[in-house]
Amino acid sequence: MQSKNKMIIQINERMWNRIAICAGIFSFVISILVIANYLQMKRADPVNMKVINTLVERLNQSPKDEQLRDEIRTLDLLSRKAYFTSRWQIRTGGYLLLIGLAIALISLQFIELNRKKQPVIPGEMNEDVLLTQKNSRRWIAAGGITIVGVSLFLAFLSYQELEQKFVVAATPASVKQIRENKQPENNKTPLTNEADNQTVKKTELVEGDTKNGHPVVEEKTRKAIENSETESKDNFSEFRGPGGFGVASQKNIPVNWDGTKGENILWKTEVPLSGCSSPVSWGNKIFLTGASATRREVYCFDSKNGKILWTTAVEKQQETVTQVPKVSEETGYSAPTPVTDGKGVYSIFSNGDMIALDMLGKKMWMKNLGVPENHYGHASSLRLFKDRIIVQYDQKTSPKLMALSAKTGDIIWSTIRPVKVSWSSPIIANTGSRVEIITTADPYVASYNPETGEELWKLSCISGEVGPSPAYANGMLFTINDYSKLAAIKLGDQPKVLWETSDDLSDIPSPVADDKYLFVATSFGVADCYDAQAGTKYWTHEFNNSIYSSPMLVDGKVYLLDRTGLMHIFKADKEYVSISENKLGEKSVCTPAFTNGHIFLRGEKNLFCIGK
Amino acid sequence: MNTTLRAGVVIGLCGVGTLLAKRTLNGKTVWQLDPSKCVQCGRCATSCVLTSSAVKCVHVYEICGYCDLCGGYLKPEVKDLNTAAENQLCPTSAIRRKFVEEPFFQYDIDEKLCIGCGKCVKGCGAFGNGSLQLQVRHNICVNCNQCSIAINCPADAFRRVPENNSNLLKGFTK
Amino acid sequence: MRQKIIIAVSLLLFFLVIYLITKDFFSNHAKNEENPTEYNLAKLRSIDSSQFCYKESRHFKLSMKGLNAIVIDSAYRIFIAGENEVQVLDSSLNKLLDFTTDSTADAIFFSNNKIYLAIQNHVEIYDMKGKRVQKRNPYLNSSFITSLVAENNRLYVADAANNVVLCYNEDGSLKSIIGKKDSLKGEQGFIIPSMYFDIALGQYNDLWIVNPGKHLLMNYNEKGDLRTSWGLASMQLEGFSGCCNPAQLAILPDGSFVTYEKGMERIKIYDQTGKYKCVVAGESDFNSKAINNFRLDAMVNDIATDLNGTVYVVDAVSDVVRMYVKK
Amino acid sequence: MSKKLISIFLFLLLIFSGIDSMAKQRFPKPEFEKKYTVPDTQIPASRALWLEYFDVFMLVICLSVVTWFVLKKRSRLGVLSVSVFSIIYFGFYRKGCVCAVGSMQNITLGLFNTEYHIPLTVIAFFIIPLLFTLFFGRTFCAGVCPLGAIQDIVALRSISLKKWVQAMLGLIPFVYLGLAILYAATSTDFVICRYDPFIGIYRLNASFLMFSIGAILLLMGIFIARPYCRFLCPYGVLLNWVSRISKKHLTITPAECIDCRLCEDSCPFGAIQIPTPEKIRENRFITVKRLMFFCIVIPLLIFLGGWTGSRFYENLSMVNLKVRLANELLMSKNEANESQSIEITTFKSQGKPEEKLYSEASVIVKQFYSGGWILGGFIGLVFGLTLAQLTFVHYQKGYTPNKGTCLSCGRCMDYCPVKKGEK
Repeated sequence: MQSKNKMIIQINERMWNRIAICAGIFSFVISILVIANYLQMKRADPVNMKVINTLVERLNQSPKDEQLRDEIRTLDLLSRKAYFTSRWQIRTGGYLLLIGLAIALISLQFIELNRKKQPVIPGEMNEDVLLTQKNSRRWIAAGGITIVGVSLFLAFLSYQELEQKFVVAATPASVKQIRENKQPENNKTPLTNEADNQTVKKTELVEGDTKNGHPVVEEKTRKAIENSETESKDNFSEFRGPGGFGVASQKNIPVNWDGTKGENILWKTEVPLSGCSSPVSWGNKIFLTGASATRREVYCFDSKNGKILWTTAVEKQQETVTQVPKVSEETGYSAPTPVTDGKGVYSIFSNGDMIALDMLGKKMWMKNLGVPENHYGHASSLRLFKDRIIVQYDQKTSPKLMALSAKTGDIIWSTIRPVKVSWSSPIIANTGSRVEIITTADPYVASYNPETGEELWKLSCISGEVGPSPAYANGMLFTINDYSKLAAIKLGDQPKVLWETSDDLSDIPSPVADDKYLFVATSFGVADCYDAQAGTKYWTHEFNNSIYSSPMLVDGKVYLLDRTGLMHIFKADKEYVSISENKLGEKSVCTPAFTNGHIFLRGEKNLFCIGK
Repeated sequence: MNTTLRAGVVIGLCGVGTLLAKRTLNGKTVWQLDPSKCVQCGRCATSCVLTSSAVKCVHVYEICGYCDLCGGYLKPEVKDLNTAAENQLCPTSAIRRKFVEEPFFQYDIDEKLCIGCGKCVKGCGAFGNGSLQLQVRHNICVNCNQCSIAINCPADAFRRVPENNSNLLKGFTK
Repeated sequence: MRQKIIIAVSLLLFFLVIYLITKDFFSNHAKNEENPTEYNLAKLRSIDSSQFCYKESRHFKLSMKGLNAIVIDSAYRIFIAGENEVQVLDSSLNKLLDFTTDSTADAIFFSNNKIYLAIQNHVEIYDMKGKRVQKRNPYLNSSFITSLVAENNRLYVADAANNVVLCYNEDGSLKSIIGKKDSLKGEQGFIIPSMYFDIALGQYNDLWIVNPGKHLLMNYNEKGDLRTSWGLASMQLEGFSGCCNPAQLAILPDGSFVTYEKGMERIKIYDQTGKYKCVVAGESDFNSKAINNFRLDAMVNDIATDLNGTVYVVDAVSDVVRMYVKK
Repeated sequence: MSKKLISIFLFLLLIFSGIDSMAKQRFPKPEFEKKYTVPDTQIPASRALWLEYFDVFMLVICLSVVTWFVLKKRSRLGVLSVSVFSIIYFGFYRKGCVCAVGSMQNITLGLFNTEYHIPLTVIAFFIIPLLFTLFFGRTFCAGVCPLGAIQDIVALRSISLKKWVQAMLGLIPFVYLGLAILYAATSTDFVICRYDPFIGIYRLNASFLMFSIGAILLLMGIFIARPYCRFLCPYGVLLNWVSRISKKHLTITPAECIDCRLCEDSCPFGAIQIPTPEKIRENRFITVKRLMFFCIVIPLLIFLGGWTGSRFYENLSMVNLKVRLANELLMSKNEANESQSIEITTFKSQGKPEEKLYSEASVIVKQFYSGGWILGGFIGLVFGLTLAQLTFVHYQKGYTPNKGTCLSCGRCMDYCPVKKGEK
């Protein structure tokens, strides 16, 4: 009986064994097939076949190619067929594999169950509990140390102060303000560096050109600094005045005139070629540029009578490609304002031509910076720092900021910066510890060392097609652009955005600021006044006309010219108090120059001198 | 000693259970995609644990224009408006085009073929009424504890919704 | 020995599993993952800059929200309908008139010193003092008026819900129905897949109707007879893209057409014969952030022209009016 | 409850009816000449709710049956057949989801995130196996858990591992548990579900990685029984703790052990405790010294673990989607390159303020910092306690299963020559 029973088990076992082996082999083969199929399907994904896509592209080019069309259809059909076949194969293979494995497992389990009935002969009792425990302790300790080691190593490798970074990136303005208060107030110092350097130049040119009644004491450097300062402020030598802050240190500027009746208009002279560039002055010379698609000219006017002292045309340069730059009607071919240092006048035109003329209109040097890829036309005005000319050349490919030697036109430094095309002009400000060139362009406000061109800092608080230049006063920088925001930045070693707003954003006029107030004008004819430090809006005034010209802050008054040529003069105060409104009798988009108690204003056709 | 511990564990478990049960919604929750957040990145097709994703394109007929020139069905710039392979935008030709009457066509989704890539959804949104929208199909979805598409969704469009309100289609009225 | 090897191999495999899991978990696999079924519309959407012949001269916000419809009269007065409100501005944007309406007007027109407003299913007429002169009965209660123009004692009303343009006499009586589906006359009717159905008055005060589903602009006389039509369905700049475009239409004083297409947002100019000329504005002119998102609405609510040829665009995303002038 | 539901339903109805009229107005139906009915948009329903409750019912049934087989019938064959049933029902039919192992994370998320509505069935799936274990030992592992069952079935040629290897690998589940809870608590991810090794097999559909992990574990499971249960399963940790104080438990012998040693090699999981003779009693002094040593070392280990965890927190937090996105955004700004990932372009298109993302991310990172301390401390504590436990020798007579690690599979019972009622 017993033996018979065993027999059955044995027979069964052999049978199960065979079944198990068969099923095992079967599963193995199937699994290999499935894997192969899977890999094949992965590699040649028929759903997104490149061949078909290229064929379709070709068909798009030659839409009437019937043969190609048929080819695509057949290929598409084939690939789909192949895809579905492999999908079916994998699916079926999966089921078969499962069945095979299940059979193998069941048979193996049966064998197992039967085998278990036979007693196992126990081996020697050789387990030493203590030794085992000791070993375990060691290995656990080793494992623990490994985990600690590996995680510390990885942590060390990838540590990047994430939290700190996020906190900084998300810091609200209030926190920044607290930090701000700790900074020493050292931004009231005048532009010592700049002025210092100018003294040297001053000594040479005072006798010759400047006759504006200011005594110049050459011996004493200290006084010379002061003089050169007033000198350069009196000489409205750059776009929006010294540094480009939109502030002129003039007094006794007329507040009433009428261009249509000639009231308080000292002279007006027709400018041969039109342009959006604004006048600059040195001594009794007023410089202006004008251009058409083919001609580019620099003019020098006599400030006393408006006579054109000289006109110099920029000849075609050899390296200049004859191509006419693409500009919009509003920007024109001569949007950038020239700059003068009393030795020469430096101009740039929309095709990248730069020319330096001496005070008599003779060419000093000339070069072409390459036709800028700028869809509205180059508009950024030149700036002067010591003996170099700063050019913000934000074009489509390799936008850069450059410093050119005023004497020779050689490039002293050139910093390529990853920004989009912009139309704003740089400003040069002494921020206390250093002199900085500050530029605005999508995506950031950036500052550069004027000596080396090194980037000092940048803040991404501006975007879009940046037209307005920044304003600066008392350690505060204000940047604005349409569709972006108005940001007030406290300068210092680590500039911080103090406040920002997005009401009434400007796309063309630049803002202007003094210690207390910030004035913003927009092209749709709205002007706002903010508290410069806190950002509270004091008032908004809607003018009836659009404004392209930038406001100027002169003698506690804001001069704001609208496009019809109406000059709105109002108090630079926390309430809007209009002083007067004066007609020019001509449309204008230019920013006026203030010099010697006179206003020089470029209209659509004429240059006006306004004074008593 | 053990009995006390046991009693403690029982009380603890029951406590947690009742605490959570208070917060529970009666019924169950399922994963769903919010079409208004969807950006058609194509991850629904690749991230689902199922090889043919449980996310499918769903046609809200009510807001369809039945156009001949369908931005969701046809590739841009096709010359003939027909069902030929080279004209179809869908990589798996899961959209069926059916003539109703001049000039209207009905578009149906063959869910067996749809892989949920959202290509047609993008086309329909850009050129049409936006009647093609992606949705999780709950007869296919295995309702994973953590949806693996949700983990990969860049638009944060996946969320758990109560089962009885699991349809987030836009413009759908029933 | 064999057992040891098996154990060693097994443990090795086990650690491999842990390694695989850890690596997969901590690595950022979603990054750099390209979309294999990418449908890249960027190329189609981009418009070559040389195609632009207009530029934005200015844009302005109003003291109301939800700008919906605009029209400019021969005196350059700007009539704008916004949320439950209508404002009239002069050419230098001084507010001349401001009055409220029961509901937001979907279309506005000015003629004979009367302001015509389309309010859902009916027309309301206001005088230049902002007083409602008349409230007309709807054609059908189901009507939905998307556009209206008035001319020479006639008022044309585009009813998108019923796919017809209605022509009214001055006294408000219905004169004729244009474009009613009629298989006997071979009139197929207007195909309006989405709620955009615009009409405009041409150079000679002739009536132009957009048939968006067919990508056609159709010219009708007041009896409802089709005189001429033109249009091309294409993704290219020359044609009208998408399922149902153009969504908005305006006609310049010289008789050329200004069309707005939704989906692939672009405003273009066609000459009097329907030949493509150039682009006024593209997607980049509007809020580019909104492009990717699922929208049931177009980005532009209405366009209009003035006698100078300036194109006025109601930007629904930024809620401003943009003015475009020739370059 | 039902009142609330009705009000919600009515509210939704109201919303939808509002949309209704708008949609109709917005999109006029084409005027079809022929009679044409607009087809309905099909919304297929998900699995019926009562079926979900039926799953809970099946869980209770299976648990009861297995417990009955283990404790009353002492039948390995019975346990095996329930295993097969579990594989078919909870595995292939229910596709391995929801399982008790993963439910732990839902519980954690439910506790930490009040907005998460945890389904009742999930709570049941978490609690019921624990309650059964509390009274009858780990019978859930024996044959109900589909993950365990599939491994149990392939465990055919088991080789017993050295005790120290087991001890060392046995610590991995604690780490896994800690991580799973950390990520569930921070609403980041369900790690256990993401790396569930056998769910792909049950679905017959998975990524290559998932399949390979499952296949590797099953292959090695032939020789090293139930590798996932013993060396990975985080739910096993909880069951282990609870099982130690279980009221009843599987016994190897139905009566009194006769120390025949027949069962010594029968357990593939090394869960049989061998009788310890008194003679190897260690010097008492050394034991006390060691105990003192651990009293100092355990707090030290907790601190060390916590500190390590707190250093590692950035790597931990980088798994979180928000943190990852914020980091990428920050990086992409610094690099200023054009090609951006889908995440970033999508984020930008949504128009959410970046500052908000950054502050949210910094909050999450902060959570992970404290989470890192707690996780590390927990792991340190576990290490310390395990080490301390290994200094004691548990003296006992006869062969008994280790109540913590025994999976109640019932293999050993067949080896015992003692019959019921015998002395």
